Amino acid sequence: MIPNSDLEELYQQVLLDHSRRPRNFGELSEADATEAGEKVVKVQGDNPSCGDEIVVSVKLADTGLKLADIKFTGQGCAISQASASLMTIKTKGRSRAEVEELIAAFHDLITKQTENPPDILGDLQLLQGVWRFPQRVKCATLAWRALEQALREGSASVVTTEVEG
Amino acid sequence: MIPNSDLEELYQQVLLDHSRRPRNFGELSEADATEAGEKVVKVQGDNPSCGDEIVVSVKLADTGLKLADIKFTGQGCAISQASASLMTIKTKGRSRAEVEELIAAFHDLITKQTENPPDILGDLQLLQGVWRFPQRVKCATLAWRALEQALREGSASVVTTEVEG
Amino acid sequence: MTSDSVNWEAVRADFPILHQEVRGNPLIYFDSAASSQKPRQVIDALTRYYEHDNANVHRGLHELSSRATDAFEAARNKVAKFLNAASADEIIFTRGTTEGINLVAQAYGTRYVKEGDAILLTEMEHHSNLVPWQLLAERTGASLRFVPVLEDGTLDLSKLPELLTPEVKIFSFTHISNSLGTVNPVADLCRAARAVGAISVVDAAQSAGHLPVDVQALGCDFLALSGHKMCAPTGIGALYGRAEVLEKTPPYHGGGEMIVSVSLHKSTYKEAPHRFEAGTPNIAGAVGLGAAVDYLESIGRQNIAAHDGELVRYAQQRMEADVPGIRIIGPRDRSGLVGFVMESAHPHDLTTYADRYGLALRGGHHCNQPLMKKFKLPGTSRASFYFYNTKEEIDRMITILQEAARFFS
Amino acid sequence: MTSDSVNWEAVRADFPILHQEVRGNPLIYFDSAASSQKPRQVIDALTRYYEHDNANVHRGLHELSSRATDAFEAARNKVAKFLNAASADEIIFTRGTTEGINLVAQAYGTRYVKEGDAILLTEMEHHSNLVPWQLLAERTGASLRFVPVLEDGTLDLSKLPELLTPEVKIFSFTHISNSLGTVNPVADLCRAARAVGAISVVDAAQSAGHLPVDVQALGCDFLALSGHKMCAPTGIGALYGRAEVLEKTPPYHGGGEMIVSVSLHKSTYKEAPHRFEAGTPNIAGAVGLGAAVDYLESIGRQNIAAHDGELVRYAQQRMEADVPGIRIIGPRDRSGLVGFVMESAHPHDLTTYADRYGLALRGGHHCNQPLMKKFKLPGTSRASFYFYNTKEEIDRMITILQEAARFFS
Ligand SMILES: Cc1ncc(COP(=O)(O)O)c(C=O)c1O
Ligand SMILES: Cc1ncc(COP(=O)(O)O)c(C=O)c1O
Repeated sequence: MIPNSDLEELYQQVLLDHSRRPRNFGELSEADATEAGEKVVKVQGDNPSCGDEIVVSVKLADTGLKLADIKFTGQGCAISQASASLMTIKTKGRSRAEVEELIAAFHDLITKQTENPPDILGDLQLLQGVWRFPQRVKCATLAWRALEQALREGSASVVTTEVEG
Repeated sequence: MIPNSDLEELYQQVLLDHSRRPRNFGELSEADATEAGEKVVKVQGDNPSCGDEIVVSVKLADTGLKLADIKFTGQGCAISQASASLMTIKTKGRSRAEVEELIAAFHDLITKQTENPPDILGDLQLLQGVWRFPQRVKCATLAWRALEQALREGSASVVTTEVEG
Repeated sequence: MTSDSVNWEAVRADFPILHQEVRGNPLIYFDSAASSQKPRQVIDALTRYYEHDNANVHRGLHELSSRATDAFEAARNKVAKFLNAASADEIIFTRGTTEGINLVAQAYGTRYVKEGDAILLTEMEHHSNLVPWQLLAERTGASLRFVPVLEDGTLDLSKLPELLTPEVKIFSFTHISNSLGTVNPVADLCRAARAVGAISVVDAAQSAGHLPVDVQALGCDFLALSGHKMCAPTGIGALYGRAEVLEKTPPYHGGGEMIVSVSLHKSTYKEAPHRFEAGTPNIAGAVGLGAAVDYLESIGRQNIAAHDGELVRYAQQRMEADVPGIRIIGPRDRSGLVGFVMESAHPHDLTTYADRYGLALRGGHHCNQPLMKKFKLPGTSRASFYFYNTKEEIDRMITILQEAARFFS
Repeated sequence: MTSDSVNWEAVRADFPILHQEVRGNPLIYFDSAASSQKPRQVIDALTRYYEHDNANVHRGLHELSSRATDAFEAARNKVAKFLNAASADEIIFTRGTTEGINLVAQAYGTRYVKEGDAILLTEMEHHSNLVPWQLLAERTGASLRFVPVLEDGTLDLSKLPELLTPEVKIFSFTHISNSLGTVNPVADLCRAARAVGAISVVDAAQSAGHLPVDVQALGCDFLALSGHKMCAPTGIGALYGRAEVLEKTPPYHGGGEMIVSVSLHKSTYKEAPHRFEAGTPNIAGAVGLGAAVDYLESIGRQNIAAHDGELVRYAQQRMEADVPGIRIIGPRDRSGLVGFVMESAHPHDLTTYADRYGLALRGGHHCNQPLMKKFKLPGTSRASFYFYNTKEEIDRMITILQEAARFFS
């Protein structure tokens, strides 16, 4: 069979590696919020059409202005797992404003053809191939939607909500 | 417009006359059953698709073996009214067996092309044109179905049931 | 308003079915209020879908499934724009108006209507906007109330204040009466409903394909329509539900496509509209409805309404002037249909007569039995027009009615 | 049984959609369990209906309305014969299997299931045969029970005696599992249900178009099917209900066509099937279902079953022999579909991969979340076959799967 360049762009070896050995895999608990102004928020994301599930836990510091720590657990396809893994690496330790900028840039990256992706994306550019597979956008954004929800809920203490991908 | 022979066969003047001045129009009541072995049975027939309604009352004598009297009330199209009027004329005073023969012969008459209709039908042959109008068969049989039901219920005293045309 | 900008002859040529003879006479189809005919554009959309794109929607990751899903959701968008809904998520695909109203009665009604509450309807409702509420009233112990219809076929709005009280939880009424042609003041009625905290449900079966319908301007909470009455295939319709109301409406049917997660004993449900669309939907039907909406928009609903109006005024005037013994039922100011009785002939006999000359009328109670009883009519004959009909067809109808009057008298 | 008497190539030529390329590769449609493709004969039946006979049914006295009514009722007769129902009055037209099961749950279930009663299902049910019963259980206070599924994908019938007790009012189960391919012993299960006074409901979504289904031989009380899975249009299905059971089932939806008489506060309802068909039905859909039934009968369901069987056995054998790291889920003796997992690739990734080579597989939970959980699977990939598929297509699938195994490992 003739190799398919779209597929090769989508499933780069580094990406498959992230999906097989996801980084920051695990959960945070309330006990991880030790300092004043810290909160742990957990959000579960489901993709009902395919069954992918993810739980993103974040520790917010500075009364919500900083994402001090982030982990995820879950199961799903290579795209959703790699996307979650890369997301934790790129967002951990950043300010809320930076994270929001990343979210927006990432969304553009995977939904439209992008000539010069912004530098801030770094390794997230591994997911650039997704834009040619509109049905897989939901996989790539599942963890991100949970993160968005977690930021919105930064005001409550430990909450678990569900978002639908 | 060119006259349409099917219509002219369907709506003969005598038939239209029956529909405008129906014979045996009225109701029987329990009080009409004066002798032993007599019963009055009333059946309401509805044609839900067009709203025609008819009530057929019969007085059965000889414990159901004879149709001593018959009347009807109701409203509806020319076909249903004329059919009911002609039915009362042809069945009044007949034995149950004769009435059943009439019912069968009438049903054949209006549902298929009949070369030599049986003599017993008499004036009912006015309704022969119906067979070319399958949607109107329900109109022509409404009263007859009520009559059939009345014969079946000859065992109860005064009952009112509904049949659907 | 005039509709001169449209080439009505070309439009009529889009409808293959109209160009046939029935029993040696040219077909005159005056029964569009029962079901409209379909333009080639809609029939072709179905064929194209089945020949190129057919697959199940939503759950698939392959090409045909994507195409089917895109086509299906594009149709939802078209319907949303057609009705000026705030979002496509406010459009639920149904089988038709009847299912739409039953969905509201079952899903919303069962949850929010209690014993002692009231449901307000009008005396001119089609059975499809009456029986579902009778069933709901039976289930819940609520009562039914009715806005009376006046002799002239309009609603007696003077009775509204005493009927539309805070016990009323749902006010459901038709936009256009299918037997009288009355056009009800929908926006006023919706406003009155909201003022007492009731939701409003609009039966748009007769209006959606005939005049511009803007759910935001009308201010309704639900609005139900049938595709088959507006050039779309049979078996597809839409229910508009205002987002805020849909959000708090529990599921209707259970099944695939409407769930977030399922375990053996418990499930969680998706947001609207998918929560209300269990199972494989009528995908091709929705695509056809989208094509019908495109088609109607290409003509313009203002133009359609103007054309319908010209036809009905012409018919009314000629019937009154030229056919002896005819009485027209309903208000003078009416949508594109005219119900009438002929002194000498029962509606069924007249319909049978007309049919022999190729003229398709409807005769009977038009699923309005209580209204017919009120008007002491055994039923009416109805001629209903759509934009593909012509004045020449009306002229021919007049001749047929004249002959019928002679024949039956 | 062999299916040599059929010219399968000619049959395949009846399906316009199959003769296209997807991304430069010939389309291989192995997703018929989700929705089947339509032969030209069915597409033509729709076009013919809309171009010649379209009108509303039942209420009309004019020619088109008679033709539409005749075509609609003829379709009902065809479906009745197809299922060997005792009478066409036992066939209710629905949107599909999901609506059929919801109808039973709502109309029959609400009346006859009470607190303390039980509803028996199996662990392999599609969400469409699970969620409606969860909703019914919630409404009534009844409980749900489940026949377990064994490791090999068959039902654990040894548990039946303790589960199917007199508290059970309804036993609803699938004929063929859409993810495992298991063919359940329907007649035995129906007999067991009757023995404790429960009614039986059969989900025939996956069986009706694939093997002979005889409701009298099966002895079921209800049986639901989807047209779109058996060559018919979308938006149409049928629910068989045994006359005796239908008779005592209260109405489902309220509206036109299902009533005998209506007054403002009370209505009386027609007999089955019309009592359950409120509103304008999917007339063209029913006509298309009739055409599909004719088409399937012209090939012969024995032949279809034999052909499906040959394909699935061939696929199974080649997958096990020639593709590394594949595990097939479900019993060896299966209907025409095969669910599997590939060690190195998640089902969605595999489906995406296959799609780029024109191969339409389905990947995911197949609306069987509880079953997937039980089997500890994130989902499966599924190749489902129908009589228009070929061994050559399976050969090509094997090549694609081999390449995928290499690609993802
Ligand atoms: C005013 C009105 N409401 C409801 C309906 C029911 O529509 P449908 O039969 O398409 O569900 C009709 C059409 O018959 C109608 O005219
Ligand atoms: C076993 C089974 N039951 C029920 C359904 C639901 O059928 P539909 O979506 O046509 O209502 C399906 C199809 O998805 C199925 O495979």
